[in-house]
Amino acid sequence: MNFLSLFVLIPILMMAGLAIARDMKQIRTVAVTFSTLQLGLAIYTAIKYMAERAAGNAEEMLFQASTIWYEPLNIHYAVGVDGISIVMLLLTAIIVFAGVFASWKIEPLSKEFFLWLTLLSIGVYGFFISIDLFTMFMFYEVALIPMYLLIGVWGSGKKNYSAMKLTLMLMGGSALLMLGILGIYYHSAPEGGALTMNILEIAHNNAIPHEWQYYLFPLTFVGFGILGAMFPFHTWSPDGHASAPTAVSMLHAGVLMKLGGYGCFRVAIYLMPFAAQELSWIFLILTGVSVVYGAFSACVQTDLKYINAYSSVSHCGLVLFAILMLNNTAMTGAVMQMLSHGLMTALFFALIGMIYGRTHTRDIREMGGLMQIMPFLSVCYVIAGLASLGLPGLSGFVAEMTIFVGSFQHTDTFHRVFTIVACCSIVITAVYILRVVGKLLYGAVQDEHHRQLTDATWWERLSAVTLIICVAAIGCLPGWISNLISNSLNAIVERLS
Amino acid sequence: METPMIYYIVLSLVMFFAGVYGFITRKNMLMMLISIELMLNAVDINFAVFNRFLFPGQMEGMIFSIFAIAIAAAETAIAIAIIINIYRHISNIDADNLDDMKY
Amino acid sequence: MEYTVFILALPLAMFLLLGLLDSKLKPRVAGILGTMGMTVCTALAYLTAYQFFTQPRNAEGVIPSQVPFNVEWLRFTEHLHIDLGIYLDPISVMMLVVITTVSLMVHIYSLGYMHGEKGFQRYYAFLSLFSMSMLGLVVATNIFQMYIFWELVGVSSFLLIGFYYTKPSAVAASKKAFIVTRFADLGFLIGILILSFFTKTFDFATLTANPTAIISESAGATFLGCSVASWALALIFMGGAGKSAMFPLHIWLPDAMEGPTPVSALIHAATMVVAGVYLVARLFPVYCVTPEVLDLITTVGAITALYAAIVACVQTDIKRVLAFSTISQIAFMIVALGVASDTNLHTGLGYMASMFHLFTHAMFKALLFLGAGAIIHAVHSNEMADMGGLRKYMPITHITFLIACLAIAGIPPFSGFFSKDEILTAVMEKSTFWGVWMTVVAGLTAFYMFRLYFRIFWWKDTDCSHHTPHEAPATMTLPLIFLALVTCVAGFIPFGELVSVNGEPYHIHLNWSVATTSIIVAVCAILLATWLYMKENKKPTAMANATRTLHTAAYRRFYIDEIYLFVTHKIIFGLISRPIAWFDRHIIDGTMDMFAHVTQWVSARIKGLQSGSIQAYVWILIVGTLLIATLTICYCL
Amino acid sequence: MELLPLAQQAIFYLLAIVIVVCSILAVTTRRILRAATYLLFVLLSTAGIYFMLDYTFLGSVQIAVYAGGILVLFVFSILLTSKPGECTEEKSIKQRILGLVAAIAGAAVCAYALFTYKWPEIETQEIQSINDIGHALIGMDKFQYLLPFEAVSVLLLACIIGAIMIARKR
Repeated sequence: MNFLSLFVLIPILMMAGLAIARDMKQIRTVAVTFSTLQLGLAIYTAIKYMAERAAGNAEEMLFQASTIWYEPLNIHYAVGVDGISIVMLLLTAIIVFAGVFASWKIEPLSKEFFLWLTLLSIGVYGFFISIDLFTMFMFYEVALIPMYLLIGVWGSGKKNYSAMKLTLMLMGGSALLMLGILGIYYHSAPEGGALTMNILEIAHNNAIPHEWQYYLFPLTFVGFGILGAMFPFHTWSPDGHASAPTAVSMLHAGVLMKLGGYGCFRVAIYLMPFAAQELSWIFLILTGVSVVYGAFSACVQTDLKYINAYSSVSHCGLVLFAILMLNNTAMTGAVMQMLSHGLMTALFFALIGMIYGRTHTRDIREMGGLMQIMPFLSVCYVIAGLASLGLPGLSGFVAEMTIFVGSFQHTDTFHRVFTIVACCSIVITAVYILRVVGKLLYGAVQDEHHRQLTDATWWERLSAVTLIICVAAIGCLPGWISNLISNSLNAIVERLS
Repeated sequence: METPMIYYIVLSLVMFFAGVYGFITRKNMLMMLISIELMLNAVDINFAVFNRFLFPGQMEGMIFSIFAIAIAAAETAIAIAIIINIYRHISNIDADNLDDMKY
Repeated sequence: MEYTVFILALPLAMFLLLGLLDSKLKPRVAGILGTMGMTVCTALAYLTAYQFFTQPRNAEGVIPSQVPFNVEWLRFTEHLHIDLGIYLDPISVMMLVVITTVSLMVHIYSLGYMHGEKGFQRYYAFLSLFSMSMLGLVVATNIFQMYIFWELVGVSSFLLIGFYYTKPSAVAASKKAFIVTRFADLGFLIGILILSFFTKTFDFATLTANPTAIISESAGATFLGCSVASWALALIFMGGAGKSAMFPLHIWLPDAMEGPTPVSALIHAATMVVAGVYLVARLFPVYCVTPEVLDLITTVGAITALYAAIVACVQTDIKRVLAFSTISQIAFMIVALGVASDTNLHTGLGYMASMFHLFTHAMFKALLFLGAGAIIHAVHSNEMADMGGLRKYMPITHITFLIACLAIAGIPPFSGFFSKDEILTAVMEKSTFWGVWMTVVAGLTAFYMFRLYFRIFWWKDTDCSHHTPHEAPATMTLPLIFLALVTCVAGFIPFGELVSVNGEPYHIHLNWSVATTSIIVAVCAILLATWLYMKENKKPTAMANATRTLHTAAYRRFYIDEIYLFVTHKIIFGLISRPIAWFDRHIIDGTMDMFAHVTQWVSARIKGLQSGSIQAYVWILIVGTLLIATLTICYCL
Repeated sequence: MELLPLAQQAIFYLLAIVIVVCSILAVTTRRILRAATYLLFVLLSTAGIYFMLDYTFLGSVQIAVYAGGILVLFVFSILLTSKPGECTEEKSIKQRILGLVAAIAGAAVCAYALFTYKWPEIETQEIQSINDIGHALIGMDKFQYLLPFEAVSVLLLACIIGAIMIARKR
């Protein structure tokens, strides 16, 4: 058996373990053990991948394996990874690990919570390792459905509304995607050839007629774009994130939204390069708008999670924006931004969850001076904020700069002008981040009751520190990860030229 | 066999649409049931007639009629049981009053 | 000279050490640790300077620049990559000396000044972070490395201004400083993008070796009537203007005085704020190919100089006066760079003058701020009204402050005289108009500095019954004395031999006509200040009343802050952000919700068909069947 | 049956008139018991039609099941659910006219289809005996219907039980 399947298998075993766990202690033991295993596996995969590459293995996807499971449509369970998937797998493993600690005291129904969370992670892992369109789509759906329950049952605020909205909008995206995938399937081979769902084979066949690409590209791009919070289909994100419990917000903003960007690479751009070039300008406008628009919206929000959700809209907009630049550097930046945004937004949501768990409010007008009360959490929040506004030495800077420099290398003036527009977001980001930091952490204590609150517990510290270390590591030593991504992107970029 | 087939069919046609008319204009459920019986009967005649005139060597039509009659009997029995039950509950068997199961 | 890496690595290590061990260390230990680190750093910087300037010159008489350390940090494309390295040339070595010296003084001074403050370790950690970033900025081998450290100094400045984070004014000031400079940095970034797009490099050495590349590569592309090259360089200058507090991006600097005074001395007077000057100097050969941008630089600098000088004359908070004086002095350097039009020794005199002034100004301005710190330490107030007659209580501070004032006023033989004279000479040669303008500003400088001096040390004899001001402890006076000595002798350093526009040695000679004029102007201004402020009297008030409108306007800094407030709150928040947020909630989200509502509405309507009335169903059945039948008959038969 | 063609014709017309008149009366009369009676006439005449078609078995079933069984059920239920002499409520005249129009339109469409369709001419053949019908009902070969037959028997059983269950007093 291919070892990549362990990414799916370990969570399944974890579910089994959770199912027989009897009390909170056992549940935590199982969750920690298995999430550590996943993290180990992800690191092992990354190392093995780089060793293979160093050994001169030039295959597009490594560690491939394939088993047919539905003959009539030629659907395979096909797995394989390249640099982009490796990065995404690492991200997922880190966030799941941190998420477990962030939901140390989740109540009620802790067992069920972890079960659903694990199912969600199965979907995400499966999505990243699949190279068969249908299997990929299936895992995508597996990742979406638990979301509804996780928000609906363990959420806060208008959770029913949010859960319903999120699920329906994402399902709408899936519907477009399904159409797109079927369309691709029926044009996957030249006249008379065997139709296939395998991404690599489809790319190799290069048989999708140009006039069909005009339909299929928007379908798949918008389908994935909805998950990537593309303007104007982003409104599920603020409500959804605001209502979701901490670990779910982390996983959702951190990983699930990246499924969108990843899908855009793997399916929309990679399989339909012609339409990507022809139609990119439309989506470029949309994503460029969402970068600035999200940042402006974040400036006037008062709920911490809303601020962060709009900031995610802005940052994820940047991911799609960079993808559409269709050159290697910008796309590398896009993947790095996915990674960086995943980590720092997870950190944000974890910290917001921890603060909310203490103060029972997320309204920044009702809080203040938290630096004096919970210094650890506040310092972490400042670090997350600085990462978000692109401080050098933290991951946000590296990603954004790669995107901006890459985008600006585009030969078309229109693209360059739009890059400058997108650049403006870094100032606005600074405005809303500092607004929160100034209001929430600095200044005088607003509510005297808050003085009794305690600082982070060890598991919360562990969760936050893990993420901060990753953010700083990428920010300080971006070279290896940038090379890893950019080498894998060559295949995609080659198809574009 | 001088009577042409079309005569029979027209006969059943009249019977059938008399049933249709009755079904949509009567309120009383028993009356509606009677209308249904009329329609069923018309259909039975058609089965038999087509069998007799178009496929004389076979008996599918006739057998179908037999089954239809049997099923009509079963259906009537159940329907009447239900009607009686409804009558017990609301002392009335007008179809207009029975819309609790809508939506 | 590989050891130069440690000049950066040491403060970084200190930052990590002090930052991570925050409350585990005793404050005293943290302070001494930080200071020792900085001492080693300073020693290394001096060693570097010594070795660098004493190395043999090449055939043209130029000291060859060196790159003792360079690693690729992040590769974008084939040509574009960010390196982290150390680039040593005269100006970067000069900056190393300035930064480490001032930083060391501030480290020592803070041991006394910040004694007993909450967050002492944090303070030293931030100081180390700042030193590291600033040093990294000046030794940058490429423009992107500079941008990286540029941002880092920005954030350390933010952290240090907001050091007293429970004070709302400090929080607001730190926010303002960060956002304004961030806005300027946006220009810088865009400038870098444009520049690198055409020249295909970030590297300073490559850029300056072939300065016309930007012109030739952009091939006459224009935008809004100006060439793209001009835009790129103007935008880069915008970044510099933001950091160096040039009008109209200066508004953050006076507010930044909310930070601890030593921080003001280090960051907001001596080092970080000259980063903009340094940036222009670094790219000077490139700027030379776009004279229109240099003109822009001159104009901006001149306006700023006059504006800040006027405002400084009426401020009552001593740190504010110093802040505006800083702005004005930096504007001098900027003007000097702007009037230098070419890379030969004569027309490029302004370059040398600017760097010279940067050097001397760093020393005496740090001295002024540290002296002000000692005064504030003693009287616990920033306001002139609470001071007066302090000369008796704080003799050391008094003398050193006076030396600094004389230096900044341009009185020989103090350092400021020499550098300012070079600047005025350079400006005069370029244009008489700006020359006169700058001389007037120099006079104003002398006036407001002595106004400050007299208001603090003379004016009246304070009533000290409840609290006697006392001289600062040795940790604070030692740096004062050291800096005062430097101020006295710095003017005699053969600066032009070491730093000049093309690296060839330049013999500084005083232009006596300019020098005499400026001395006369300065002395007149000092006399005026003496007449007005030596003894407590009503003349200043009377003058203020006579020019009420002007005085108020100057006191309120010509309402620039109000304009900014209006733009940010009313326009950005009120007219952009809020409408966008509303639009998002009600239009975009409303549309999405509308889909849901329409679905519900339609289903509520359709469910009426499921009425439960059998006869209605039959009706629909009949009508439907008839329709289908009719259609079939009409079309198929 | 060796009836004269004329007689056969005459009987057909007689039956036809009875069927047409009685079915229309059955759906228009306001007395429900009368409606049941008219239905009886219709059913019996239908049996007559079957006899005319030489389907004697079918005719017998028609009389036994319909006329004998179902109608008795009707009469019982009518007597249980209405008082003697009571007239059933009718819908408004408008609805009745609409119903009439619909019925006539339906009939017209069907009649049009019937009359325009070209029926194939088929030679008359010998009619199967009751024996054959019996074999067909309980045989298992092709064109034999044991399974439906058994299914119907189970259905009837279920109906009996179900009807009792539904109609019993609780």
